[in-house]
Amino acid sequence: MLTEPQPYAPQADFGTPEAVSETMVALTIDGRRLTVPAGTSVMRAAALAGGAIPRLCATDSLAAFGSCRLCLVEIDGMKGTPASCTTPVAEGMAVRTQTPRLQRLRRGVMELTISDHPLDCLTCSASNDCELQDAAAQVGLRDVRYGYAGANHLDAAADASNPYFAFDPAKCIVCSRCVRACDEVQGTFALTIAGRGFDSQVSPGGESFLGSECVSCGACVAACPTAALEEKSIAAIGKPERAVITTCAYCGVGCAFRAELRGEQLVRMVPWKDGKANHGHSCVKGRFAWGYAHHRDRITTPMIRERIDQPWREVGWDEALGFAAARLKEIKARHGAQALGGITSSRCTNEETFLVQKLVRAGFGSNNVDTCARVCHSPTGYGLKATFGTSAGTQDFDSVMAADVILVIGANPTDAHPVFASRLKQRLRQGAKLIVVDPRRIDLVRSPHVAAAHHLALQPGTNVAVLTAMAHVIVTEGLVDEGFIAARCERDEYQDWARFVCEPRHSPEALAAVTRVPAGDLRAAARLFASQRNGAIYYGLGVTEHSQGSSTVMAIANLAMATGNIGRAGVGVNPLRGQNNVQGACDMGSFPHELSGYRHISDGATRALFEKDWGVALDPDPGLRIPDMLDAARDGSFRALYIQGEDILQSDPDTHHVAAGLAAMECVIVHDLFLNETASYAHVFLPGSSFLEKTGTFTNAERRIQMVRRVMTPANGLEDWEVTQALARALGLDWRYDSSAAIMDEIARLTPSFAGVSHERLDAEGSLQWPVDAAHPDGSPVMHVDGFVPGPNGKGRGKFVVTDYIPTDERTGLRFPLLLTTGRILSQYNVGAQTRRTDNSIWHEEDLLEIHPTDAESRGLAEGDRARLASRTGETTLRVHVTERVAPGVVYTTFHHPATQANVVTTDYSDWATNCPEYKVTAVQVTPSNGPSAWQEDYADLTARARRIAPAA
Amino acid sequence: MTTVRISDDALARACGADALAQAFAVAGCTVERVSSWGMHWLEPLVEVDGLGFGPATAADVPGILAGLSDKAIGRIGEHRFLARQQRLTFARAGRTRPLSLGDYAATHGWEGLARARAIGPQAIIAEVIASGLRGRGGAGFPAGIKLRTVAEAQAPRKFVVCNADEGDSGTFADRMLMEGDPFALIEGMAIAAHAVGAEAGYVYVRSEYPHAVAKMRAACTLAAPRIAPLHIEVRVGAGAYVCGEETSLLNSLEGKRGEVRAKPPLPALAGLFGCPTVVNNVLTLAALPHILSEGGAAHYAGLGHGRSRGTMPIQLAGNIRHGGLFEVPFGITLDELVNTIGGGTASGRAVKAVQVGGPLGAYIPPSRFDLPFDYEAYAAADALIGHGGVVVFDERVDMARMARFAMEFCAAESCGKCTPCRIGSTRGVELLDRIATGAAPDALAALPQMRNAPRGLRGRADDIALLEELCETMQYGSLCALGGFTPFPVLSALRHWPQDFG
Amino acid sequence: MANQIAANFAIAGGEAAARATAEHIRQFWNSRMIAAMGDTSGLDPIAAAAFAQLRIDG
Amino acid sequence: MDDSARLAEIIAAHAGEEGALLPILHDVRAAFGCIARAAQADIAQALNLSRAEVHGVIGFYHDFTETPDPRPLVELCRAEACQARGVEALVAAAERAAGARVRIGKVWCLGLCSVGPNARIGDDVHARLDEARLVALVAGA
Repeated sequence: MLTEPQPYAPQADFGTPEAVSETMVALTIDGRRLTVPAGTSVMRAAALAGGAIPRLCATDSLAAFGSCRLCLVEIDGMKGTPASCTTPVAEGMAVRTQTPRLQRLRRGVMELTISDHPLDCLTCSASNDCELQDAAAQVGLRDVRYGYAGANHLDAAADASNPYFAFDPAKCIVCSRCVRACDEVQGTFALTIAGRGFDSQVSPGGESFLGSECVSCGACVAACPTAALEEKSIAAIGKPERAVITTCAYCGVGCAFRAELRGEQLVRMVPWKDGKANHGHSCVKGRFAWGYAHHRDRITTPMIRERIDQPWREVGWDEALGFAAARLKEIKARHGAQALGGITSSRCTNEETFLVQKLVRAGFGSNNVDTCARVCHSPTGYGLKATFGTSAGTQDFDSVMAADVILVIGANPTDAHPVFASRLKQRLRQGAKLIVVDPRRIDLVRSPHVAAAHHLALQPGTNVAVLTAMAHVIVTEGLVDEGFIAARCERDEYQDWARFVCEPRHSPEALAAVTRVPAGDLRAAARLFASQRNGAIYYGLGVTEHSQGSSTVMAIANLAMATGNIGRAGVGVNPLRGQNNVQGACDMGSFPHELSGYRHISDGATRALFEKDWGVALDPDPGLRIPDMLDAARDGSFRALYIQGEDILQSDPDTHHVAAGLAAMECVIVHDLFLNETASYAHVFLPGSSFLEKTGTFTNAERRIQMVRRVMTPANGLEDWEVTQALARALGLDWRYDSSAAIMDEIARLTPSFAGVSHERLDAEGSLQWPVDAAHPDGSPVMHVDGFVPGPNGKGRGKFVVTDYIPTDERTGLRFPLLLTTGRILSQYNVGAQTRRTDNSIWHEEDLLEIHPTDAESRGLAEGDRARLASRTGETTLRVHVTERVAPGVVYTTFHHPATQANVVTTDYSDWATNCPEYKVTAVQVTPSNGPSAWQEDYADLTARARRIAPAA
Repeated sequence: MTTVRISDDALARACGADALAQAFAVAGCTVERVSSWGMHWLEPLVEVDGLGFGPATAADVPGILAGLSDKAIGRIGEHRFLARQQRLTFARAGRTRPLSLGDYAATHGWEGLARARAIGPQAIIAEVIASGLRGRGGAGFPAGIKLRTVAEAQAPRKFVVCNADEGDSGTFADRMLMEGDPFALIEGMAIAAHAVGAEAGYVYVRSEYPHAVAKMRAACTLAAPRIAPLHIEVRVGAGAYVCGEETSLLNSLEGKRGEVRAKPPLPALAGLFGCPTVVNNVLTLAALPHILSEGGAAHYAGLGHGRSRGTMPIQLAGNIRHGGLFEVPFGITLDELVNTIGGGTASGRAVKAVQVGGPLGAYIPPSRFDLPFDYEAYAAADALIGHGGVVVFDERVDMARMARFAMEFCAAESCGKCTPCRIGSTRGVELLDRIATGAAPDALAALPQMRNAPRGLRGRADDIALLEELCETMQYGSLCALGGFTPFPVLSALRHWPQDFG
Repeated sequence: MANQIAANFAIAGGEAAARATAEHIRQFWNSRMIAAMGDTSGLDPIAAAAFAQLRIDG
Repeated sequence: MDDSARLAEIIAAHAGEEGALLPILHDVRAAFGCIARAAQADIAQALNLSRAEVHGVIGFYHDFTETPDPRPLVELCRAEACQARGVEALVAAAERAAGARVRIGKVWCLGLCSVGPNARIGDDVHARLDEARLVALVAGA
């Protein structure tokens, strides 16, 4: 892993994938002896020995294919000239890679390839960065003796329909790397070879790339050895000259990318093969949707205003910070520390998040700090801590490749966690079984070469009932892993739980009326899950964002323990975190009741540690959560809020409630890239820096801490942690961090699970999975291997928790007969602040309401009609998409566009334990509509006014 | 009432057998449709009480029934063409009704399978190995070793696949067997399946053989109870010569593009749907019932020449007077086949060349007609036996054109996966055209930007040298035999008939 | 909110449920929010008992 | 029965068959003369394949096309054995006789190599063709 920007050069490629074997094989290549694992190809062995056998169709991200025929070798005792990519090593094998005959053959093959290829290398966008060019040089091709008048594909039309990359078939050498990447790596199968023989051509199924099944993940582009599939930015800008390894700032998968630049100009983002979360794969967002960092909407100058009905005034940093500090001090003086609070961002780095909560606790003097991570994954923290003793998923992503049955509940990985979904699909194609629990028929239920064994299309809001019924089957049918429970879990609690789930009222038959899942399907799914060697559970916001979110997480943990699926590869309970640093934001002490490392604020010893380090006294009382802050604002006891990198107006439920709370405050400081929706209610706007402009760390869903590196100078001049530090200093705190590395040192000092983490170590090792401590000096890919984390009871045994199914108070009725559930789409990301400011909008211009044909028909709605979506809370309008992906009685939409504001409709019901909002269940009515709702029109007005910026004096 | 026997083999029907049968029926005869004896120049051949008449037309019916026809050839079974043969695989040819279970059982049908079941998998494999049977599809791999590999592979499912994609010009033995004695193939597959533990089998027949498809499907239905638990399904190709290559065939069976797979893995270990699979040609599988009969393996091993054991159904085709199916032990010479048995050319002109082994086989001049029919002997002569097709050309053939055709065929049938075959075959056609017509100035090569291109024309000698190098690239560089063997006809034509190349 | 918490602990039964509810509120609620509860008689009995306990414990 | 119902019936007939794509494509071609793009999407959906895969398979095999050609088809064998028996000399006459009404297809081998030149029309095969017989065959196609 590279610390400093490196000169641009392609990443090393060993030609064929690594072979894993305990058996070692000795052979000689060109007389050199070497030993490699059995199953290694001759090509890879030669590459490991430092040689470079010419090749075109081979690349180490794909299975050997053997089509280009450039890598021929001679092997003693073997007939002919086998291809080194498809020939595995054997004990005692003697290989020659360079003989006069091989030289002649390779040159002959290359001459054929070049006889159907343009010759304008110097004006080609891949010039000097082209494997074909390299190979031609390696084999010493000097002339194409066939001449230039023969049949060729040089007139084939290029396809530039995709906004980010173009396909030029004239430059294609038909090596099939793109087709195989789409199949093997991405799992979409959107590409094929069309025709045959000389007519063979890569094709997205005879359609345009944009119109095809392509999901624009970029795997084909990364795999292409020529300029046939290439980023448009390369053609526009030129070959990069330096590169920085960093971590993607979209979802919780945490893909490692290599940012490639010319000077300060980012040319492209290329997935980094050594990234342990993504192994060189990417999705359309991380790979291509980085243009927002340069979008004209970006604000790079601080702004202030006295009142929110005034236009903004651009000012210098000192004036802005001085203005903010003065207001904060004044409010604190007048109303006390409890009137102040802050919100950390799961989009920012660990270091930045840590500083914001430190500012609130040590600077403001309250524990009124909360995070957007609570509105998505706080039930994960609560539920896994209650059962396993620690608030995090148990596995690394690679673990899925050892799973035999995979239960996906309340998650839609192909859209929301696409790079992990690709691995999951690889495993399914290898034969693992899949159970999907989701109200919608998500793509995983059935898409090319993947089909769920069972899809339990439950009624939204009934996760606990479904999981309890599964537990009922497993316990009553004797499918429990008794050995595991005896060895690893609390006996009494298990027995309580077992008695509870065995009650007849928890049978699939009894609960079918509530869950609407046919009992037979549920029983079969439960048996399947319990019967396989390794069962893994993956879940997302469809589990947490419910009034029973925490109960569901505990029910999942119960199921995993009951079936013995904890503590080794291929099993576990795995939350798929929505945002890049949800895990980190939680780890860093962003919740009002706990300090970093999930230690309760009331714990004196922990507090003392921090007090000593920070030199202040800390309040032992848990602070306010976001909705509590908003309530308190309305009653006047809460008046100032510092919000870093979050748009609570759009992302939090019940927009009216959020707006009213914000409007009641006296000092709202928004620290962001854009004048977001929340900024309409702000008095101070502090320009933020994008992930490309700062150094720090993100922690992904598998607890993997990875470096984010400053790729370019911040447009606003400061990294976000520097802004927070400047605000703290304006408030009179003597903070003197000279780098984000120093902040990480403090985190490590104060947080046991981060004890062994430092930027230096991350630079050297690439990534670390916490806990990194004395017991786990190299981190922890899989947790709870030998025992559970010792809890307050100190015994380190798994705790079964009885999870009673308490239905939400949100009920359908005559007025609101349908249930609305919400989610995400592949090309867009959360509130869309980033992705809407990129060409990704070409795939998803607006939020659509998915509705079942029978529900649409009974309302007189047809595909594309505009509809009014109303709940008890509010209403909005949007166009409908009629589809059987949703069951009758259920509607679905995304929340990526502020013009739709799906959260105007969602209620303020929330998880009983953590307040995580119940985004996933809202009773609604859908009726035909002619235009935007009154609210949408008012809101458009309001934001236009609130975003005025006064002309410079 | 007279019973006449007329073949319903596709070749006989193409030559008018249906109309002839109809004429006999109208004349009040009972017509039995049997398989073909394989004496094609005599088709449609009519058998009345063991006496043969052919080639017959409706006009010959009264004469034949009167016993006065000039189409009479005497007793069929004693015909010279048959008398010289040793028919094991084609023992029933001409003698039975193809879909008659009764006829099959009456002619030792199912005896091999019954014995195989009695002696068990290990003994079956041992006998096949002992027989010396080698794959008849062209590669000549020992059939017993393949069975053993599949048998020893650990897998929940295994398959037996019959490669009936007989695409080589000049070959028709598979078609004749499937149309004439389909139960023999089914019995052979059942023996192989029993040996390896497979419960499903596929017969992949090319779509150019609609009659074979129909017969095989009917036969599979009739034989289903006999071979259970084995289930055999007939699948039809879709116009792709390359699907005769086993891995391409497997891809096609899986519903994919018929692209060739790189080996390893061998199909015996990871074949159809990734499972261990026996893939064998029709003639290989159809040889098993005889080999598994009591004493069959030893009998089989006792025949032949060198390492090529048993008999080979050789197909005499093209411009030959007595074309047809000729099954003999290995070792027979081309001279005997073409001149003695085949009677020279049909045109009566001098023989110029024969192509043995289909479109990928070498052209052999009469000066080499002493070559014994034997895998190793042919390989040593840069030739191949392939599927045993012998196509005779008379003196009018232009061997440069045949070389061009070899490249053209390869270009038309290349799967497109590997570079030498995909591009090389097209360049080969262009190069042979350039050799035939003389090089024209290449406008692009003449541009001043093209500093590395030679100034002036490339000469014929240069082009011949390039053709030879292209052939080397294709032969050693191609992924499968299609690109790898196309140089055989090209280079053999160039070597033996250089004058045809100008 | 307090009722919702109480409902989720109710399965533990009477006394235990009230204890668990109280403990949960102690862990996650700001003390001013607890104090602001005032009259708890309208609450679910378990929640009311929990608040009674919180007051005793201070 | 409308086309989509007929297509659904064909697909249903192959339910449970492993690797059913080619059998389905054969049946669809037999029913509709080609495999249109709309049908490809339905077949892909039914077999859980991508549309691109189905498209790629259709493009690989000579027997399958995406657009129909309603003309009668006479497939003339042009492989070596028939060449040796003089087929090339008949091609021009066959094409003249065909004009725009009949399609003269090229096929490599019908397995009747001792009695060529040979041709195929549907499932009927014809051997020992000379110019007159071939022209008559084309005229009657």
